[in-house]
Amino acid sequence: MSPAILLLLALALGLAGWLAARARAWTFKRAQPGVRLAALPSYHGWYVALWIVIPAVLFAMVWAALSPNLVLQSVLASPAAADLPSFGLQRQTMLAEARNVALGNSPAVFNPAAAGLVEPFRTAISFYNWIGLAATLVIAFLGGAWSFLRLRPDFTARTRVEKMVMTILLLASLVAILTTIGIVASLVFETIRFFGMVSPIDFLFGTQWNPDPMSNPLNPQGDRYGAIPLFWGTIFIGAIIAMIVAIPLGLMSAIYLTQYADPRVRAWVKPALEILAGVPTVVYGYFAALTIAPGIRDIAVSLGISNASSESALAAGLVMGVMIIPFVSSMADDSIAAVPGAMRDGSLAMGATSSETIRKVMIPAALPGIVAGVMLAVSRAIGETMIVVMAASTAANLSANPLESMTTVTVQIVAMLTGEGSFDHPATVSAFALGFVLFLVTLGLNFIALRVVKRFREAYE
Amino acid sequence: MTVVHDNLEDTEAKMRAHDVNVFYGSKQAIDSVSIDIPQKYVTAFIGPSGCGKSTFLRCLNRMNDTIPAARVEGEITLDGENIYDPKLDVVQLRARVGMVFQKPNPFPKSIYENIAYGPKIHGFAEGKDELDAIVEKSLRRAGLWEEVKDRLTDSGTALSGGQQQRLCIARAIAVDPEVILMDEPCSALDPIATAKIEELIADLSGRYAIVIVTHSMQQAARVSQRTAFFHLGKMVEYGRTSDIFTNPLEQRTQDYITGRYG
Amino acid sequence: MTVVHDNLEDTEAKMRAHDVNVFYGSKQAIDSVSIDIPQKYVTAFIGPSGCGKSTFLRCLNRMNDTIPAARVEGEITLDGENIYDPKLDVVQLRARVGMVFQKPNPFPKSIYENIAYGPKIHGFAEGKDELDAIVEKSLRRAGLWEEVKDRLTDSGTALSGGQQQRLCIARAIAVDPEVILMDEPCSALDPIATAKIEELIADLSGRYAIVIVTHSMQQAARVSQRTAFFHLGKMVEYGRTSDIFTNPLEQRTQDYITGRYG
Amino acid sequence: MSDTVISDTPAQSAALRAPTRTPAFEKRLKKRYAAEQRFKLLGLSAIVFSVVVLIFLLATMTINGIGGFQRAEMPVTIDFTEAGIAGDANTLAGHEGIRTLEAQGLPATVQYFAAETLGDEGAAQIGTFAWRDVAEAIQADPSILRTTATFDLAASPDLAAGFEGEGSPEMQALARSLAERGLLEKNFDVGFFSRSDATNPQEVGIWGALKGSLLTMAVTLVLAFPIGVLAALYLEEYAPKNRWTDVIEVSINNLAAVPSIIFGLLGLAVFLWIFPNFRSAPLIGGMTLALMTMPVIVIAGRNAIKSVPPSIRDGALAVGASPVQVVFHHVLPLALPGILTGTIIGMARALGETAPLLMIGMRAFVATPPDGLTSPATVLPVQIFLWSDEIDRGFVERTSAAIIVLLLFLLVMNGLAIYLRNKFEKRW
Amino acid sequence: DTAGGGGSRESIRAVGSSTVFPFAKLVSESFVRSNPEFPSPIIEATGSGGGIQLFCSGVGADKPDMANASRRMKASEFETCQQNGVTEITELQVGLDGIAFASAKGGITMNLTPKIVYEALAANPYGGEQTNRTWSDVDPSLPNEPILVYGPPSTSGTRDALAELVLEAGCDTNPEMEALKESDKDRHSRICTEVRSDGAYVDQGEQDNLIVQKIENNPRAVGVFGYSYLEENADKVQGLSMNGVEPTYDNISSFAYPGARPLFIYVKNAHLDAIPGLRAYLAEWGKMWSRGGPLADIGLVASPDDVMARNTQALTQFPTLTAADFQ
Ligand SMILES: Nc1ncnc2c1ncn2[C@@H]1O[C@H](COP(=O)(O)OP(=O)(O)OP(=O)(O)O)[C@@H](O)[C@H]1O
Ligand SMILES: Nc1ncnc2c1ncn2[C@@H]1O[C@H](COP(=O)(O)OP(=O)(O)OP(=O)(O)O)[C@@H](O)[C@H]1O
Ligand SMILES: [Mg+2]
Ligand SMILES: [Mg+2]
Ligand SMILES: O=P([O-])([O-])[O-]
Repeated sequence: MSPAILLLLALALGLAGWLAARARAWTFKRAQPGVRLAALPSYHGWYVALWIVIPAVLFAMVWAALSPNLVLQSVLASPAAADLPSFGLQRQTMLAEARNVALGNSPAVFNPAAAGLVEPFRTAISFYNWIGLAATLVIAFLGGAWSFLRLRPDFTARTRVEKMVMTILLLASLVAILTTIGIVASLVFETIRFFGMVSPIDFLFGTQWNPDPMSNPLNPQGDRYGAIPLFWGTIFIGAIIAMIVAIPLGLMSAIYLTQYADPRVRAWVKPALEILAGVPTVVYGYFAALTIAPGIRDIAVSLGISNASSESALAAGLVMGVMIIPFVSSMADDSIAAVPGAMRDGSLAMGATSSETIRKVMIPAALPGIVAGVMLAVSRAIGETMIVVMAASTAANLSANPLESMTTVTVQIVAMLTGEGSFDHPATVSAFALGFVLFLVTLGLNFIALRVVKRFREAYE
Repeated sequence: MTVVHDNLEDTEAKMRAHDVNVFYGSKQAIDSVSIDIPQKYVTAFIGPSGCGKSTFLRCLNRMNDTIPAARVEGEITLDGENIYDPKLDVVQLRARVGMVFQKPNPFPKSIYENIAYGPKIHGFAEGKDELDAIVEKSLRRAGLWEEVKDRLTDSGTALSGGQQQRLCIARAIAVDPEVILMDEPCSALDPIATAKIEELIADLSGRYAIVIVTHSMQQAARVSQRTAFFHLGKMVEYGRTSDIFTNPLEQRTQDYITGRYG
Repeated sequence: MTVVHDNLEDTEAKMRAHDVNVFYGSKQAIDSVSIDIPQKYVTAFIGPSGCGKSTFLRCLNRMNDTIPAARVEGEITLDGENIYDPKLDVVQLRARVGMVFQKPNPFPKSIYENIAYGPKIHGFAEGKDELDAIVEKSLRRAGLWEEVKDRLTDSGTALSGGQQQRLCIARAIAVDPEVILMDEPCSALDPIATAKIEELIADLSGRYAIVIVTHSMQQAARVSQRTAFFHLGKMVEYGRTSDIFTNPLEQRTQDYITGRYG
Repeated sequence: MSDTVISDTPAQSAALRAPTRTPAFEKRLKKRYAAEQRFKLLGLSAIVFSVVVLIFLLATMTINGIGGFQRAEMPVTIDFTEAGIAGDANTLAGHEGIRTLEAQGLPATVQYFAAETLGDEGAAQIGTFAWRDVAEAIQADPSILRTTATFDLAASPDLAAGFEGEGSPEMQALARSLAERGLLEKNFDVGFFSRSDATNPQEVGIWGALKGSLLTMAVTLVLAFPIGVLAALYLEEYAPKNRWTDVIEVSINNLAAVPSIIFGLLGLAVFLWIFPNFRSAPLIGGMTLALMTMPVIVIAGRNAIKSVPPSIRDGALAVGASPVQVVFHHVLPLALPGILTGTIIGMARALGETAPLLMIGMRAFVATPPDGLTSPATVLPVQIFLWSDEIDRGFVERTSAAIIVLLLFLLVMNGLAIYLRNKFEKRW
Repeated sequence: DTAGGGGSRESIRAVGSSTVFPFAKLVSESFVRSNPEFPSPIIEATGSGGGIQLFCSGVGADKPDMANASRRMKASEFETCQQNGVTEITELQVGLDGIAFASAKGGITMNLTPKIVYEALAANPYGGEQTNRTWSDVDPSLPNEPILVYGPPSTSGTRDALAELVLEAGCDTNPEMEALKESDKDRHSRICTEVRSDGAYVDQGEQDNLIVQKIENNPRAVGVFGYSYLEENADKVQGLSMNGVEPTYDNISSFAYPGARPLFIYVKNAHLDAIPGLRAYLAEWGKMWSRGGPLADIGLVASPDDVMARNTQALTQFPTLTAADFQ
């Protein structure tokens, strides 16, 4: 029985239980007209329904995981399975084919040798289907009966249903923790493995990044794993060039929009900025690689800078900066808005002009918020992947010339992991160490920034 | 409609409002108010909440310009010049007509910078020394000097509420205004701080034309020489403070000061 | 410490508080208050702002439970049952002790749904007809039926402030409470709406035990039969309203009602 | 008030300075206003710059992309009665059909008639798979085997480039001569919306990637929306203030800012470790993106829930509603528009996401649309990334066309979010 | 489960050479359109070396069925395969290719020799320090332009072919090196095949397309990639001659061009019956690799007739590769 059908069945049983329990509650009510039930009849319904559905669904899930194996065992025990090849993959594929045919997912087997298995599969599947069905029914019935028998006029069904609901809510919020644990665990585990192959000193302080995925994994040549050029490239593109573009433009946009712009202008420009923020990074990357990077190289060459690279750090940084503008602008917007109007009034009442008020009072007052916003923007920029993958290069260059090509941490993560190299090789695993560094840095930036913002908000509340 | 007492000896009017109406969008908040604000006196605006005191006060230095929905009609003059004349410069106007707000709003800068801000932007001081002098003088006049002279670099927001309010007054004084408007300057303060501010207002009153909005009739009686009573956007009665409180000519004024409503 | 007048004829006490203390974190907001709330009378809580009237009122239907920092000590009974008994169901308690808030807070649903909500969740109505009847009865009792009967599907938030407040009272009545708590129900309303609500309270007073917090002594005098005066978290004096206002036994009560502070 | 002393005479006055009425002040004022204007202009130019970049970007994509919705095709008339290809609906149906036609020499037939119509040189430039288009048409309607039919067959990429005025001079000349005879023209390429990835830019389509995106988004939505909303409700309405909830909160805030590629690493290390055979599958992609989207929904949800005024909760509690009833009867319905807005924005972000999907193998070449959540697939942004690496001029247009499609989707989603936000922006 | 467990898989998976990638893609497209009953093969470009590494990591559903390679499997790799249980492998030569040196149309032109390339690109030419910055440093007759070569990474077969067919040949023009080959094989191969990493040689990852784009945008850069890319982009880039021989179809087909080399696909025989459609997919290769066939249209140089015949036969017989084949 497919899990979906079992699920539907459980839901149908739940509905039946709901109706029955509600009817039962009504009979209590009719039996003693003056007396209030401790809970609405529908809660009695929900109580029984949950007691039917949750165990049945849990069972269905377990059964869905178990039954294929049971079916398989019984098929393997059948005589038709005797002449299955011993090679695992082929064996599995034949079994899978036969099962697919038996389930009606495909019309026929490709491998004629598997044809004989279809019938055993059919028998076994229907046998275990019946068992599954029966067990689901029994479990649903037991859950239903047990809960049904507990119904009384004074039974606090609502409280119990609500407890179950609360448990579900709590479980949902735990997913966030699980995700964090998942991230940290997967990064830490692989990073430790990487540091077993390459020394952390070499990795963190080396200045040559040139991993060779074809080298002998047992002799990883630690001096090829110096990540300094990557860190530098990341900072240069994401935290320097991009910010040189994004901070002034974002800040000035926010100032203009909040302090000067006509509401009608604002009504159009704000969504336009939001569109700029909503453009996928792969589009920015394409734009950078196709339009900006060659343009910058041509300009540089025409200025006589002949060694300008066509995948310059500048191109990637500029486009990344443009991508970040709306982000900075909205953070600055929020921070400026959080400054009490009284500050502004105070300054205006002194006879300051708007720009004096903004520059000398509003911005300094909003500074913590703005700085935190910039930190978040930096964290975003250094974690940005597609723009640099498409517009920066893979060459690890330790240079301060924006016209040269540089690579970043994210580019290297993509490069190391899309080659599908072997997971035993330090070159592949290095991606996780890089990811871990990236994670820690962005985490740190975000953590500090969020705290600063929070304190800043509280200061003005 | 408005009763103006006739025993007001002919003081020089620093500001004059004539038939002023203020609208927020389509809602009228001030209904044809005319009043002379005398030189060198303290004028108090009293009236129940929402009657338009703050609105009218903010007309006097065009702070209403900052509210997009607000629209002012009528004429207000400062030394005979119409302050709503498009040719008139708001910046200059606001430097001449200072304002102190209900909640103390020092800038999140040092005490020194708070005071120096106005003189600096207006370019009143030629050098550091001159600026220092202005700061000291203003703080002294605001009666704050002794309390803060050793910590001028501390943040203005680190002061107590009453000190902050005096800082704001000092800040207003620092640009040498001709009129000072105060919108319920003591409502956020405790009685002791309030007493200090009232003392300060008394000190300053000879030097500037001062207009103060207050909720407390006692305060109006203590600090002002003239009182205007507002009700529902109209100015109901205007006269010597002593007369208004002891001898109001209007029933509504009488009702208000005896606590029938408000 | 608390003066309870001794001429209170022995009315049945609907609710009894005994030695109630309330803390917000470490701050004590109510200090050993004991009081009997009589059946079928209107009891007014008066006192200066921040004295704990609202806090105490919210103890009576455990609305304080929603404030995480709040902690209640002592005993409060409703018909002899301790309402802070862990076994007691708060939901049922709140259905028995209804509450009306300072600012009218209708649900953003239709007028009908506003009233029907309580009866529905408590299962008071078997069908649509019964529910209709409850809605009509509650709106009639709240004196709102004539005004809204033709637009029961309009949103409750589309009514005027006074109507909204009567809607909230109707909503409270709809679940047939035994006690109705009102926390300054008229402070957001204009005098005409206030008058209507006061009338309504008078109408309802024979049927329910009503407790009303008010800032206005006039209002307390108009609507209540019993008055408790609170000050700094303590109940200073409790007695017949007429006695409290004409013949207070405590100096602080005297000071307050004659306007010395507050 | 009787004890208050009222004085009618002001204190001693002092001489008035009038520093604001000096010429020096006026002069400084002029400068200050100039500075004001400059500052304002600076702000305006920042805005204008951003808007211009946006317009430039959109314009570049549109100009490049419009051509991507068309392809160069050549009309070829085939007289099947002469060709000797036979078959009926039965024999041509299903998997065998194409092979039957191939065995009967359909490729040669097409080539022959192409040469008839276009000349040998032209016939050499019909696409490699042109006969397959004919075969599919025959499968769809075997009756045409008894007639003469004209097919618009895709030109080879070289010829298409020649038609654009690029590539080798011979091709340009050939294209010109064919075009003059009306034998080569650009037609709207409906197939672009029904085909999948291919080697040849004339043969590519976005349906495979689009379907992959839709499947992936479905998984993301089904996982992230309920979990996000329930978590938001829990945190905002019920969570006690303790260390645990702090941990949850900090995790969510940080997850919202973790670079997307890290989620890719998580998907690779955890999901693909659990399900090694679902590499490249929308299921894994959707799960990875769901983890990324969930914090966005939680944060938006919490803000929406927070903005429901407490007085509503009080009102409901006071008539005896339980906390769960308060939330599900009142808070959730009122917060829903805000939650939906956040969800749409989160989904739009997920739809445009590329990097994490590269990590879990959604970049492989797959020639057919995925037929389920577990079959290998790619998604629209990854397809754009892959095509952007192709050099053929034809791919530039196709890439831009795919970008236009993606941007349209995102515009619609963001527009919907903005609309929802404005429509339901309530002030209580 | 026995050997190679990990469940079953429906689609064919091929990894490996980026040179073979476009051909494999085209075959795959043709395959799915002729055989709609089979799911589309999944093909990834990981470089020949990377692909063979994966291919040899075992049999089973989570391991690829095929490796595409732009060079022959090495004996050491075969060894690894055997150790990991990939014992039965069929080698299919699908055609020929050449490592082409190219520059943008109108860009730098040179007549290269293996010796020049070696001296320009070696990390330590003849064991000494690499001091050449411009081509004219290598040979005064060459243009005075900085050496900038975009080429494949170490996972790539093209890189191996570059090392073997060009660099080593250039290196061995020096008799000392020739001698070193006998005395110290390791040292010889390090000196002769290691490529400089100071930026003059830029490894572009497994994306030959990108190399084409890069040199198209930079007239002074030289790109190294498979001949098919050169042919496909003949309107944008030009081939540089080697030893005076142009990289053309005929010169490669006749092995007159020094960089000519065969292209292979490797199949696990064990998967032939396990993966639905694998045989049909291989048959599709056979249909398309002929001279003038669809693959030739996109730049594949057909194998000599005898080789083609042998491989066509292998498509049905699947002869197992043995260690002896590597002697
Ligand atoms: N920004 C505004 N937009 C619209 N209406 C406003 C605005 N500010 C004030 N009002 C309205 O104008 C009227 C007068 O308000 P104003 O603040 O001047 O009263 P007030 O006498 O100062 O009251 P209070 O003593 O409470 O400060 C009120 O009805 C108020 O609601
Ligand atoms: N949620 C809370 N957290 C902490 N302290 C509180 C809280 N609510 C009230 N308080 C404090 O408890 C004291 C009593 O407050 P309460 O609201 O009961 O006063 P009140 O008499 O109703 O005043 P008002 O007339 O202004 O409504 C006050 O000092 C108040 O600051
Ligand atoms: Mg005011
Ligand atoms: Mg209160
Ligand atoms: O063909 P390669 O990708 O291995 O160079």
